[in-house]
Amino acid sequence: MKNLLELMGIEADRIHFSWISSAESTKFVKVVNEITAKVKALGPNQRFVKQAAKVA
Amino acid sequence: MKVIKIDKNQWSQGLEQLRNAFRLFGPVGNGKASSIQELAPGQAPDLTFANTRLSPKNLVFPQSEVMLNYSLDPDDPERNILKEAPKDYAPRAVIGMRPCDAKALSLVKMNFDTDQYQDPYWLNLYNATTFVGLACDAPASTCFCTTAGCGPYHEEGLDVLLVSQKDGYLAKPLTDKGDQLLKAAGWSQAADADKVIADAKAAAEARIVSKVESDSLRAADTMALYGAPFWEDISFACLNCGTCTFSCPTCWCFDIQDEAYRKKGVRIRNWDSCMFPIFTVHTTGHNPRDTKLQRVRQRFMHKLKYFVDKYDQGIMCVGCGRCVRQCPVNIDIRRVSAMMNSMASAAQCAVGGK
Amino acid sequence: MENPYLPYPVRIDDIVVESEDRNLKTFKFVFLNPEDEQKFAYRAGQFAELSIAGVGEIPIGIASSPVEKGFIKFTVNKAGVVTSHLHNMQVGDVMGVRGPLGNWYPWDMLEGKNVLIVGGGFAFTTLRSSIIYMLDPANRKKFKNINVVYGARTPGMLLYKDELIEWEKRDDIHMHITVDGTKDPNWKYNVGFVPPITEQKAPQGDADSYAIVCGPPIMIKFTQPVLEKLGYDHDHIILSLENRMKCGIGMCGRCGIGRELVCKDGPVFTLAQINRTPREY
Amino acid sequence: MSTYTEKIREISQRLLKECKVEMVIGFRQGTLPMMNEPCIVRKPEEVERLVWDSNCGINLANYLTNRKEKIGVVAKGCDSRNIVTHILENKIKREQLVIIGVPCQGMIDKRKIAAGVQGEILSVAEADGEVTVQTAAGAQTFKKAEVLQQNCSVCTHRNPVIHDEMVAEPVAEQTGVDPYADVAAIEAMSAEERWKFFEELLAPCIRCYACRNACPLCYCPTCFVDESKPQWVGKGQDPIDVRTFHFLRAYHCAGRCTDCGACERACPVGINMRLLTKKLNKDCLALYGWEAGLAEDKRPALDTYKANDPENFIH
Repeated sequence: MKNLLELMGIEADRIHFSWISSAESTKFVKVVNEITAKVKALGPNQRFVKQAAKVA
Repeated sequence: MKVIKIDKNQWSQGLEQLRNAFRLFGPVGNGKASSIQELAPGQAPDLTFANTRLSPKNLVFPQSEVMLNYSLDPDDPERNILKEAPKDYAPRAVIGMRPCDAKALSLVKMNFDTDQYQDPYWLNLYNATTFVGLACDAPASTCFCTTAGCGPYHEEGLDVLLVSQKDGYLAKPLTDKGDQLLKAAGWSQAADADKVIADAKAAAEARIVSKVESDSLRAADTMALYGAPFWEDISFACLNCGTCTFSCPTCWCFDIQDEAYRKKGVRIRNWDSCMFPIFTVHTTGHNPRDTKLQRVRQRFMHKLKYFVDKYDQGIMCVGCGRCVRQCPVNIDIRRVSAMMNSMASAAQCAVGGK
Repeated sequence: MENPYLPYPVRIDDIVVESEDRNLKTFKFVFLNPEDEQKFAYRAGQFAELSIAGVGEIPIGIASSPVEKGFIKFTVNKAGVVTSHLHNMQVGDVMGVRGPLGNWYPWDMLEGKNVLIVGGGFAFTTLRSSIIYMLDPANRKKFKNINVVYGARTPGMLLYKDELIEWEKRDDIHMHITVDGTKDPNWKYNVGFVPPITEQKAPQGDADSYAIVCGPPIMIKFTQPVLEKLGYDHDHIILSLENRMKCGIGMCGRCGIGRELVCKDGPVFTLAQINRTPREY
Repeated sequence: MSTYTEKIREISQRLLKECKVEMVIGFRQGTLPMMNEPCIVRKPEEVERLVWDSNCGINLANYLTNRKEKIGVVAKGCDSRNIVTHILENKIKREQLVIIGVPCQGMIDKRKIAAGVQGEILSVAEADGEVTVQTAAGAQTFKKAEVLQQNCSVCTHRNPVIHDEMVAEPVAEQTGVDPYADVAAIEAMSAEERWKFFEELLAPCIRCYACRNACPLCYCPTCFVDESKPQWVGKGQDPIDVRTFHFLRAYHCAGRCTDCGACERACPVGINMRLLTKKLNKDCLALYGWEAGLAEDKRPALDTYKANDPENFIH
C-alpha cells in the first residue's frame, strides 16, 4: 500500500510503518519523534485531501 | 428567417464578437476523442469531427452538480437549513454540436420539464444556452439517426443549423434565440440557399445506411416483450458498467448525495445508471432488479417501449451510435431493437391472420 | 421557477417511541416559516422526503392527516443511513421536509363507498392518515362502512395504540386488530396473520366496496387472493407501493416500474394497473 | 486463426453432445470491427456461433463467478490464470469446468489501430501476422506485433496454465520482454511529477466502472464504492474521489491480477489504469517471487505468511 501510494505521488516520508511492543516505550518515543520531524519537514499534505467537491 | 452565409474570413471574427454576449463552448479535437468544452479566447471550435466521444449532455446536465448547500456550524443560526447553491446562468452558446444530440436534449426535456415539476438546474442551463448545430455530412457506419426519428440535418432542439460549405458556412436560424446569436456575431449576409441545403440534406441522409427497427414496438404488448425469451442471450455479455448510459445523450437518471465537510456541506447530484445493481436496491436489501438480465432488460425496455408508450414521441434514442461503439462487450441496440421489433410484428401478424 | 428539490425547514416538535423494539418513532414537525404549511397542502396517502443536511433524504409516508393542522407527523423505521441518523436527533433540531409527493388514495372515487383498510406492520402510517381523515366529522358521512384490519408481530409493535383503542370504542368504524402472536393473557383482540383475519372479518366485496392495502410484500402477496375470494375486483383493490427513490418528483428515474414512476404516478396504484406492469418493486 | 474457430466449435459440439457440459462460454462475431461479444452456447447445433480471432480480449473468467452449472469455457493464457485464481478463491469449482485452452498470440489493440489510420474503420482482417484495416480512404496493413494490446506485447504466459482440451499446440512463450518498463518510468519521476501524471491519466474517467466490472477479480457483492454504511468514497466527479476509486480498486487486486488487460480494453475513455495494478504485480514479483494464477496448489502471496517475507518497510 505504501508503495502504491508513493507511486501515485504521496511523498515517501509521509507514510511509515513500525512495530513497537507495549514495553518498548523508548522506541515508541524515538519513532514518533522521527516521523513527526519528517512529516513536518514536508509541510501540510495537499494530496488525497478533499476540502470540498470540485464539481459543477 | 433567412439563411445567412458566413464566409470563412468572417468566421473567427464573428466568434470572437460573440464572446461579448456568450460563453462559448464547442468541440475540441483531442485526437479522435473530441469532446465539447468551453473555448478559451481565440480558440475556435474544431468542426472536423465525426461526433464527440461523450454526448454534450453534460452542458446542461453536468455529471456531478451541486444543487443545495448548507451550514453545519453549530454557531450558525441558519445551520441545517438547505439553500439553493449559487449558479452561473449567463448566456452560453454551443457552436457545432450534432443535430442528433440536440434532438436528444429535446427528448430529455420531456423528463425535466413537466406540468407538475420543473427541474431548475437542467432547465436554467438549457434556457441559458443557444444551440448551434453542425449538419452532419460524413456520418459514421454506426449512425442510424434516420430511423430513430432524427437525421443528419435534423432541426429539432437547435437554434441555428450550420451547413458546411467549401468557402464557409450556411447558417439557418431556427428560433429567435438563433437569430439573435447570428446578429450578435455580425453575420448578416442573406443567402438564397434553401435548395443547396435541401440537396445537401438529401445527400447526407442517403449516406446513413445503418438502421434501427422499431416500427412495431408502439403497438406491442409490454408484458410479452418483458417476458421474451431472448433477454438471457442479449444480457449475457453485459458487464453492468455504465458506459452505455453515461455515453447516451438521452439517458438522464441521477443520484442525489450529501457531502459534508466539517462546518459546511452540499447536496449534489451525480449521473446514475440503471445498469448498476445499487440503483434500485431497497434499504432492506431487497432489490427489484437484482440480476443482470433484469437491468439490461430495463434499459432496452425503457428506451424502446416504456418511453414510446409514455410520450408517444418515438423511441428514446436518436441513433448517435455511441453505445454501440463504446460498449466494451459489443451489445448492440440495433440488434436488440430488431429482436424486440420482430417479436412484436410476429405477434401482430398472428393476431391479424386469425 | 420553484425549486422542487429545496426542502421546507422544519423543527422537530415531538418524538414518540411507538414500538417495544424502539425501532419505530413518530416525529412531529413544525414548519419554521408558517406560510410553508399552506404550500405543503397534502392528501392522505401522499409521502414526503425527510431531508437532513449532511446526511441525505428518505421518502416516508405522511402519518398525520390533512384535517390535523399546525404540524405534520411521520413514523420512521430505523433502517438505513438517514433513518438511523434521524432516530438520534432531538426535539428542537432543525431539518427539512420536501413534498407533499406522489398521488393519494382516490378519495373522490371512494365517496359513497364502503372502505376496507388492510394494513400490516409499520406501513400503517398513511392508513392512519386516511382513517383520521375519514372519521373527521366533516367527512365521515361521505363514506359508507369502514372496516380496518391491522396487524403487527406483537401487541408492542402496533402503532398509534391510544388511537386504536379509541377507534375500537366507536361504532362508525369496525376495527379488527390482530397480532401474529402474543403471550399476553389479557390480549382481547385477534391473533393470526393479516390475510386469514381479513378472510374471517372483512366484509364481502361488491361494486360499492374498495379495499386499500398497505403492508410488507409478503402480506400483500397473501392478502390479494383473499380479497379476490371476498369479491373485490382488481380495480377495487388499491395498493401503495415502495421503491428506492431519490428525487421523489419523477425525474431521477430509479423507481420506474414499466412506464410508471412509483414516486410520481404512484405510490398508489390499483391492482388492475399493477397487473399491466412489470413487478419490479 | 480460423483453425482455432473450427477446433473450438468441434470441441464444444462434442462436449455438449456428450453432456459433459451444460453450456459453453466463448465469443461470437461482433457487430463492429475488432469487437467480439462473449456468449453462451447451450445446444450442439448452436456452436457455429463461436469464433476466435485476435479480438477476444475480454476475460471470460469473469463470466464464471458463482455459476452452478457444468461449463465449458474457452480460455487463453490470462483467462486460464484467472480461472485458477477463481478456483483458489472459491468462485467456481474445478470439477464444474471443462477448460478449452487456446494458445494465444496476443490481442489487437483497437485504439492503436484507430490511431494509426485516417477516418472510420470499416473492417479489419488478419492473416499471417498482418492486420489489414479498411477505411473509406483505402486499405492499410500493420504488423500484428505492432498493434497488440500493450499487456499482450509483454505477456510471458500465452499458453493456458490449466486446460482439459487444447485447440492447438502450445505457442512459444515470449522471452526477453520487460513487462514493467512503464512502471519503472513512473517510479523514476519525482513525487510531484507522479501526482501530476496520475491526475492527467485519470482526468477523463467518467466512473462508469467498466474497468472494475470487466475484471474477473472484482466480484464483491457490494463494491466499496457502492457502500453507504460507511461511505468510503464520494460518488461524484471530484478528482480525489475518482483517484481514490482507482487506487483502492487496484489495491484490492494486489497479488491477484494477471494483467489480462480487460480493464483497459473495456474503458470507454482509454485510461491505462493497468499502471496501478502493474505496480503491485511488479512488487509482488520482486518481493515474493509471486505471479498470480500460475498453479492451483499455491496460495497467493498476500494470503500466506513466511518468516522470510520482506519487512524492510517497517520502521
